Formats: sequence, C-alpha cells, structure tokens
Amino acid sequence: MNSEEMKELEELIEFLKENKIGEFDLERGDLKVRIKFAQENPVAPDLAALAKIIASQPQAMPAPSVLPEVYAHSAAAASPAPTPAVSAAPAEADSDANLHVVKSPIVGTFYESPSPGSAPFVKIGDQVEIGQILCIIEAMKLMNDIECDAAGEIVKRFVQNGQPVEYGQSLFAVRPR
Amino acid sequence: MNSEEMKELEELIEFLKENKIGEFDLERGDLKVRIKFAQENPVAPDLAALAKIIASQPQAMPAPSVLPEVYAHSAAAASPAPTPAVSAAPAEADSDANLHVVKSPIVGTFYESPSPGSAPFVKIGDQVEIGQILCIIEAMKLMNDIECDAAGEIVKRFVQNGQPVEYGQSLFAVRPR
Amino acid sequence: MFRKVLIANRGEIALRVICACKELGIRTVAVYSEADRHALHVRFADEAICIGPPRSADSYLNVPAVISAAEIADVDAIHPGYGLLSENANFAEVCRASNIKFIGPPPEVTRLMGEKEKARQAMKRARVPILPGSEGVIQSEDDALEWAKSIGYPVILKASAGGGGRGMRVVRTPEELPSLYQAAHTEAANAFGNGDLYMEKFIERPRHIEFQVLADQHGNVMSVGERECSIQRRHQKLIEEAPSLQVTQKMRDEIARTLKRSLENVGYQNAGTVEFLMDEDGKLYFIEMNTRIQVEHPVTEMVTGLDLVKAQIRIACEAKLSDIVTQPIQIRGHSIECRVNAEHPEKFTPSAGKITAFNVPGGNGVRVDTAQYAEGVVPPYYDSLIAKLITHGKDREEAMQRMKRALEMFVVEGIHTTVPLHRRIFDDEEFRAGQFDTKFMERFFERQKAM
Amino acid sequence: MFRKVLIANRGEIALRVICACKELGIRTVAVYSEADRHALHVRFADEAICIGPPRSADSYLNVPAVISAAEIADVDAIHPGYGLLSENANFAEVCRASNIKFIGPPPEVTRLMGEKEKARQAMKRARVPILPGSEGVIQSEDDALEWAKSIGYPVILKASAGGGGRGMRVVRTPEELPSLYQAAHTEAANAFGNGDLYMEKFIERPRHIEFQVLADQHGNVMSVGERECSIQRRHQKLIEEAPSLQVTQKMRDEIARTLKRSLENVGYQNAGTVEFLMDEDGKLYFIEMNTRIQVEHPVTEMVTGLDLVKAQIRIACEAKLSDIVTQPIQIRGHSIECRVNAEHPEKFTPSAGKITAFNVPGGNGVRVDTAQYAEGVVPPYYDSLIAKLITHGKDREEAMQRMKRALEMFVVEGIHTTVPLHRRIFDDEEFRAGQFDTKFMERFFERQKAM
Repeated sequence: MNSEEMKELEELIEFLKENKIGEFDLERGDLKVRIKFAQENPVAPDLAALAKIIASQPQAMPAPSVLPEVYAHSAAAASPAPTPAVSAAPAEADSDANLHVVKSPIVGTFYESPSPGSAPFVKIGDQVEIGQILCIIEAMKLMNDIECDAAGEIVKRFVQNGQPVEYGQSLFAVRPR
Repeated sequence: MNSEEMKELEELIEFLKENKIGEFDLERGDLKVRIKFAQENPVAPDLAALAKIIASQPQAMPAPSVLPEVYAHSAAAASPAPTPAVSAAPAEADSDANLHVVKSPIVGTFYESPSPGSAPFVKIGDQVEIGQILCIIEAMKLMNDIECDAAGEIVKRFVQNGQPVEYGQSLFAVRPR
Repeated sequence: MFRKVLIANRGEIALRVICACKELGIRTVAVYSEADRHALHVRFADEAICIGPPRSADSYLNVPAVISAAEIADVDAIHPGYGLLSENANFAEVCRASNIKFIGPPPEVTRLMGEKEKARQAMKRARVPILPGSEGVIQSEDDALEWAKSIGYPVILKASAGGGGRGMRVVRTPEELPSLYQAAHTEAANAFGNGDLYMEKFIERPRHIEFQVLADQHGNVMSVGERECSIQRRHQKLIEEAPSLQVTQKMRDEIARTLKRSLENVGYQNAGTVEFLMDEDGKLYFIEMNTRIQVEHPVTEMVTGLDLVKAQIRIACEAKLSDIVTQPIQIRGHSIECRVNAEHPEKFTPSAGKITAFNVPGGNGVRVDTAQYAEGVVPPYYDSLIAKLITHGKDREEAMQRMKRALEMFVVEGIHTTVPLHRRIFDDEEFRAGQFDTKFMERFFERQKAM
Repeated sequence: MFRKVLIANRGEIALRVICACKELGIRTVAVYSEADRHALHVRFADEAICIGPPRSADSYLNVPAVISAAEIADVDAIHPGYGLLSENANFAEVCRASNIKFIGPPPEVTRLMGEKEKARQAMKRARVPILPGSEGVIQSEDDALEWAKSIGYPVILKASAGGGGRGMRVVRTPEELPSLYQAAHTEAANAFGNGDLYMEKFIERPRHIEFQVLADQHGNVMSVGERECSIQRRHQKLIEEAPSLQVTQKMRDEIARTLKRSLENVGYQNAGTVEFLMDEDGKLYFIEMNTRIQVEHPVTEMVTGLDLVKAQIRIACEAKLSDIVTQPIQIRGHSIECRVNAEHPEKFTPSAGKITAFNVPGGNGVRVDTAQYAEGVVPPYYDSLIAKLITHGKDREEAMQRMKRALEMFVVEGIHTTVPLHRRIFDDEEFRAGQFDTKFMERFFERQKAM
C-alpha cells in the first residue's frame, strides 16, 4: 500500500468507527457490500473521542443525549425572542472536506475592508496567498488584521460586514492550490 | 474508495441505522439481499416489554440505565447492614428454560409442611400433579395452601421453611412431564 | 421512636416519607407492584417487598397483601401517604388489630370525616362556619322565599335526588325566585321522578382555601396556616400557594381558634386539612376535611419551616405538639407549587412511557419532590403526578419569578408533561395579579384559544 | 434595572448568576471556552459567545476576549462570579473604561483588600481585631520576650524572609523562648540568608469563621451573619455552615457594628466576605477580606431568606440596601453545604470525564447548585467543583440528618466524586458534635486510617 492508500484506509476506518460498524466487506467486480453494526460499546471510548462525537454528531449517539433537548427547551421556553444573537454559527461550515476554513482567532466585529466605503480585502473567486490580509476583526477598539493561513481560491465567506463573531467562528473557505 | 463512493456509503449507513438494521448484505449480479434487524428493540417496545427488558437484563440496555447504579449506591451508602431482608430473590431462578417455576401468588411466610414437625408436603425428586398442595403461605394469620400448576418432578426448592416471600417469588421448579 | 416503618404508597410521596424516616433514623420498608420494580421508592428504602401485579386493586389497595408485608418485615408502623389506603378507615382498623400503628387519625375519626353530612354537622356544632342552606327539603314557593331571605341572595336550588346540573337554578333576586323554583321543580320531577328541592348559598367566584392542622395524641390541636388552591382543572388542583393573599392574620388566628376547638371536640389526631370555600367578600365556609397528608403540603413547609411528614411520624410515636412545634408559627415569605403531571399539556391525555431525559431545576428557593429520573418509566396504571416543583421567595412576586425560571430549566423528554401549561399560566396576567377563583382555568383556556 | 448582563464565569456559579438574572427579568449572555460548548450555562443563557480555547488563560481569564464579547453583545454589566476575574482589579478597571458596570466593588477597594498588609492596617485603624503581633522585625531576645508578654503566650516566631515552616517556632512559655528564638534565628539565616524574625499570636486550634457583608453604592454597609468554614483540606473548604455554633448574638451584633464602621471607612461596595480566625476562647481575629461572592454563599441565603446574587445585581444598579434588605436580619434554622468535587474521595486526584448517571436529591430542605447533568462532561481544565449540596433544618441536628439522607440519594456515575468522603464525615462523632477546628480533617484522616 502506498501512503495515499494508507490515508484513505485510515479515513475509512475512522468513518466506520464513528458509525459503530462492526464488520464491513466490499467487492468491486459487480459490487458486493456487507455491513454489520457493532454490538454497542465494544470498548469504553476515551474522553477526547467522546467529546468529539458529542460535538460533531449528537444525533448519532447510541443513547439520546440530554444536550440537544435541553437546548431546544431553553429556546422554546424563554422570553419572546430568545434566538441567540451571536452563537450558533461555528458548526455550520466545513461541509466540503477539501476546503480550508479560516476561523476567527478572537472575539470581535468582522470588517471586510480597511475603512468604511473602501473595497473589501478579498472577494469570492480571489486567489490568496499565505499571510495575505483577509479582513479585520475589531476587538476593544483595536483593529486586528486577520491573515490567510492557506494559499488558494476564496470560495465562500461565512459572515457579513459588521457582524459580531466569536472565537473559532468560520470566516472564509479557501480551496487550496 | 473515492469520495463519491464514501458519500454513498455514508448515506447507506445512515439509512440502515435509522431502520435499526443490524446486518446487511447485497450482491449485484442477479441481486441478492440479506437484511438482519438489530437485536435491540426491533420495533418500538410497549411498556410491559420494556419493564421486562429492564428487569431481566439491565446490562444489555442500549444506554447505561441509572437503575443498577442507584441501587448499588443505596446499598453502599446506607447503614452498617443494609442488605434487603426480604427482596432480591424473584429474579434469580428461571435459568433452565425447560423448567416450570411455581411462584408465590401472595406475600407471606413459607411453610413446607402442614404443621411444625410434620413431614413436608413435597421434596426434591417427588412426582407432583396439578392441584397438589406444595406448601403453605401464611398471610395475616391465614394458612393458604399453594397448589401445583404443572405436573412433573420437583427439581428445586427456592426458599427455606419459615422464610418470608414476596408476591411473584419463585418457590419450586418443576420439570414437566 | 419507631424502629421500622412500612410505606404503603408509591411515587413521590413514598419517597417523601422515606426521606422523613431516614432523617429520623427509622428503617424503611417499601412495597411495590410488579410495574414499580425499578421505582426510586424501592431503590431508596432499606427493604422492599413486591405485593402484587400492576393494578392498584391487586397491589397497593390490597389490604391483606400490605398487612402481610408489614408482618413479615416486622414493622412498627405504616405510613399510608395520600390517596390509596390513606383515608380507608377499615385499613386503619386492620392495622390496629394487627398491632401495627397506622400513621394517621384513629379509624373512628376518619370514618366521621368521610361522611360529608356528619362532618358538616360536627363542624357546625363547634361553630365552624358552613355553607348556609335549607335544612332538608323545601316545601313550597313561600318556604323557598323565606329560606332565600335568611340565607341571602344569590342562592342555588338543587334537586335532592339530582346531579349533573338538572333541577338546578341560581336565584339572584326574590322577584325571579317563583318562576325559577317552578322550573327547577318540574325539571327535577321529570328527570328523577322526584321534584324535591333544597337550597344553598351560591358563591359565584369561590376560592378554594384550606387550613393545615396538626393534632397530637394528647388532645392538642394546632392550625399551621392556610393554602390557596383555587387553580384547578375539573376539581384537580394544578397550582397551590401559601399563604393566601386573601387571608389576613386576624382571619388566620380566628380560624385557628375555631379549628382548635372543633377538632379537639371530635378527637382529631395527626395531620389533616380542613377545606373551605371563600366567597367574594372573603368569608369562609367549611366544605370537608381530608384526614391525611396532602399533595400540596410542601408549600406550608416552605413558609413555616416545619416538616409535616416528620411531624406525622412523631405524633404517631406519642410526641407532644409542643415538642414538635417549639416556636409560634410564623409565616415567612411565599411559596408556590406546580404539579407536574405526565399528561399532554393541552389535551390532558395521560402520557405513560420511558423518560429519556430528566433535568430538574435547582438553586436558591427551589424544591423538587419527585421519584422520577432519567431512564425511569411512568407506568400507565397510576396517578399521573410525576413531580412537584416548589419555589419559595420573600414575597409572591419573587416566588413567581423563581417558578418561571425553574419551569424554563425543567427538562423532561420521552413523555409529555404539564410543564408547558404551567409556563403559560405563569405568564397570565390574571394569575400574576392573584385575582382568581376556582373558575380561573376555564377563563384561562378561553384566553389561550383567543391567542 | 440592567437590560442585559454578561456572566464572565462557568460551572455552577455561572448558572447561579443566570438564575438570578432570569428572576430579575434581565437577559443573559454566557461566555464559554471550546471545552464548555455543551455546558448548561451556555444552554440556559439567552445568548452565548465562544471566547477561546479550553485553557482558562486563553478564554475565561482573557480580558480582551471577555470585554470584546461584552461589547459585541452590548451588555450593561458583567458579573464575574468567584475565582477567575472576580478579584482582578485591572479587569474591573477595563470594565469601567469600557462603560460596562462591573458587578462588584470599585477596583480601588479590590486592590486595597488584595494587599494583605494594607488591608490589615486599614481594618486595624477601624478597630477590627487583628491577630496581635510584633510591629516589624524583632531586634533581640529581650525584644522578643517583651513582645511575647504583650501578645500573650503561645506565640509563633516566623522568618520575615521565610515560608515552608523553616525559621518557625511555637513558643509556649517565657522559659523556652530564648533557646527557640536562637534556633529560629539560626535556621532562618541558614535557609534564607536573613535571620530576621517577627512574632504573632499562635492559635493552636483555630476556627475559620467569616462574615457576609452587603454594601450599597450610597455608603451603607450591613453584615448579614457568619459562616463556619473550618472543615478544610489543605486550605480548601469542604463543608460550610451557618450560623456558627460559636458565635453568640452579642458577638454577631458587635462584629456587625465593627464591620459597618470599617467598611464604610474604606468605601466598600457590593457583596464581600470578611474572614476571621477564632481562637480557643472564642475571640475573633481578622485575616483577610474577599471582595466577591463566595462559593459558600448559599448557607447564608438559607438561614436569612436573602438572595445574595440578586442583591449584588441590584446594588450595582444603584439600589439602596434598605430596599434590598427590608426587614431586620433574622437567622432561621441551620444550613450546611457540602462541596461535591470531581475528585477521588480518598486520593483526591482530579476525575475528569463523562458523567453517565446523575441523580440529585430533592425534597424538604435540600438545595442543589450545579451545572452538571447526565451525559455531561467534566473537562480537565478547570476547578473540580461540580455541585454544591445544601441542606437546611430547624437546627444543626436536622440539617445534618438531611445531609446524610441527601448524600445517600446523590448518584453520580462515570467519574469519581467526594460524595463518599462527605458521607463518612457526617458519620464522624467529632464533626457531629460541632467541636472542630481547621485541623479537623487531619484528625479525621487519622481516625479513618485506624478504622
């Protein structure tokens, strides 16, 4: 196996583990598939893995986690317009696995251009280089330049000009060269 | 596998999980399918079934039930000798599926013989008939004859003379003829 | 003190009694039906005995089974909780015959209070105000006019043989009495083959107010304050409070004196609750007495600092009231209780099943009495009450705000509960103003429909 | 009242503050680290903002991140809880500069109280009793004898440059002073290159007793009673009570007067706690002041009926103390708190991980402050406190019995907790008798080993 294949295999194994598949066969010539789910908790999962699972896919948990319901209830119960103004965003992106997502390293307000009315630093379709300024995040009256950490094409912007962003929130998606 | 195939696989697995499929085979050439449902709750279980499941195999529940732990804690925490004096017995028997178990229809005190010092109604190895008296359960000073509800050989007695028994507690095992 | 007590009940009240026993250092014996094998009252008791199949009649209401369990577990006393066998005088008698202390009043008193008309007369003799009415059947229109005059308008005419509203008329003035009398008489005669009518004072918008009493076995009776229980749906209480905003300290003291006299007369013992209707002018009329601990006892505990269940047990153990209530009763702050039922919050259909998530609120001024838990099962055989959410605050406003936030934080998944209904009631202006009566829920549902 | 408040904290205290805000009708903004995305303070706040990675230094202690969050959420005020940024005067200053109200004392006061020697002198000037000691360095054996005479035996000699017990000697009589003085001097000189010594009164078996105070922004200060916090392990409090059995009403009133005077002098504002050591004769000596809400504030709430966190918020909103505490403080009953930590109950190693079962006790007189739940995760990055179990009873005996039964009913699975340790402490005779001091846990562990 070459390293490329090794990587694919790794991903496949990760995927099967995540989905609690116990056995999996596949043939190509005229396709044969065989899937057998694991018996439940073959080994006690470690904390980090668990946290990841909880964070990424609560609905796939073997037992219904209290979390999503609590959240739903809180929203349902609260005062007239309880929609979290700021939260919610961070998990939404990352759908296309090939894209690199630039995330906000700080809490603050997102600005697309160096000053009001001037042209944005970047727009969809631009080719960007590592270190190129993509936007400004204002925090405590300080303007923080946010640099690109991958070279490639800007394919998506997740936030609006003037929008508040939290730590780790997705800002841009870059298709790496 | 390429990412396209990976995605298809993902969808398939999602579908299988949703339908609680435990095993799934497929061939294409002339199509063969094999589907085996998961062991857990193939259909939404009704309450009675649930109660039975909980009672008989808490460790096999999909999520760790709070029950056994609560129980353990209660026992661990309490005063010097907190062992339930009366409880505990009912679930212990029934190991041999071929045996018929005679259970106590009432709460009371078990007596093996019609009067102190006299011979027991039955002993291990005896052949018994339907309607034959097996023992007495005393409740509120009343002596209740407990009749056998199966014909066969007495192979086990679960309780001691003079022991308190609860409703549904196993008294005798009979190997039916 | 008792060495060992059997709790002849299930659910939150069984757990409540177990808590009281544990705090008094008494060993506990739970009894349970096959449906409750994994219930918390079974887990937390020192011993547990299965007494029958799921149906109450075959288990929790099965007197021989309960007594047998008490005998084989060798207990000193039985606490009946509320409902089930708690007001069954025969059960109390069997306990007595079996030399097991029944934690409640003697069977004679339970029996007296169980017969409504006898209870009414007993209270009347002790000068407890009762709802004024005609003594026996009304003979004629003139007779009716006279009774109505002495009772005071409005009055209600009811068919002696009747029920279901037929032969019933509300009369507001002497002018309309004759025609309404005739109509009711004819209707009753047609419906029941008997036209006899009697008359009672009619209260348009009654409040339901009840007084908690404690009585020891040495002849001492004490009232420990009232509860406001007007928020009811089909005579089922939903929300209770203490104190009542309508009861002044003067009224409280007056009723306390009256109840002390009347209940010492009848030889009352242990805890009990005397229920009154309050008319629009704030006057109280005796309806009936409940000879047991009530579901809503916690609101009284929150404002008085008493432990009523422990008091019951100590009384049954011969303790004197003066050793249980050592300081004058002082009402501190305000307390509200919401009954959380396993019911659809709009259709009120029972919702049995497995609870998948159960997160109870906590923090300052919040009390939860429940025997449920995550992964617990609500069986379809019993009462739908699964939890009591109780808050306490320095005043009614704070208690209500606490309840609102506690209801927001109360998470039950897997079954329906009345939590969403309670949330809406606590947003209702009429409720918040405290200006309600026993017809509140009807008006509330109308308002909800209109929204 | 504030429209919106940001809570710059996590865990139970963040949820506690959220509850207080909800009850006051204030919108809440939670901040959280990546490790706390599924924490309950995030769920129950109206808004939530992720402010950084798991490490506290990068998130909860990251002043620019917290302030930015406050700015983008447009809040009126920040509640810092306890720990983290709560006693950081610089943070309070940045809040002020950013036009956000910091719910706590002004930074100048926090800074003064943060410098122990300055705080001591300020309190001394206001005639608050402080631990007697030599003023500055002791010059000679004779000097030492004189100081010891004026302080009263036993005294303790300490190295000015010191720490870790070196250069430290307890002196019980004048006879043994000279040799112990020389020994300490030599040891200090060898260890620190500086033989300077100072002297303090030595308390063999001190109790840790603290007084809760409230101060409004109009110059009014009030003490609302004391807490007994002597049950500590390595200076970490495990169990707290209110009131202290050692404090008479006379002492309480005296200290209240002294604290009123001294804290009005320093311009104290908001909630605070003044810590004292109590010697074997019941005399109190000031140690330090904590300028924030304390972990153990609930025991004071239980016996006074106050809501201290709401009081903090209302004070920060310019409310007058006389509008917050409307009646004279009256201590009712007794309250105890157990800190339930995610730690091994014998080895005290932290126990992070996923909680698989979480059943909190309820019922009469039981309060639980927690942000944990079944399926919740205890991250390894923060304080190990996962719940506070608080009971209230008519007296210490009832509060203890409640705690015993509540501890029995407190189920946490998946991680280790200190619940079993607390169960053993509540069975300990010395603890139950209330005859303990800050060395209690050492003796307790010895007894446990012997068993």
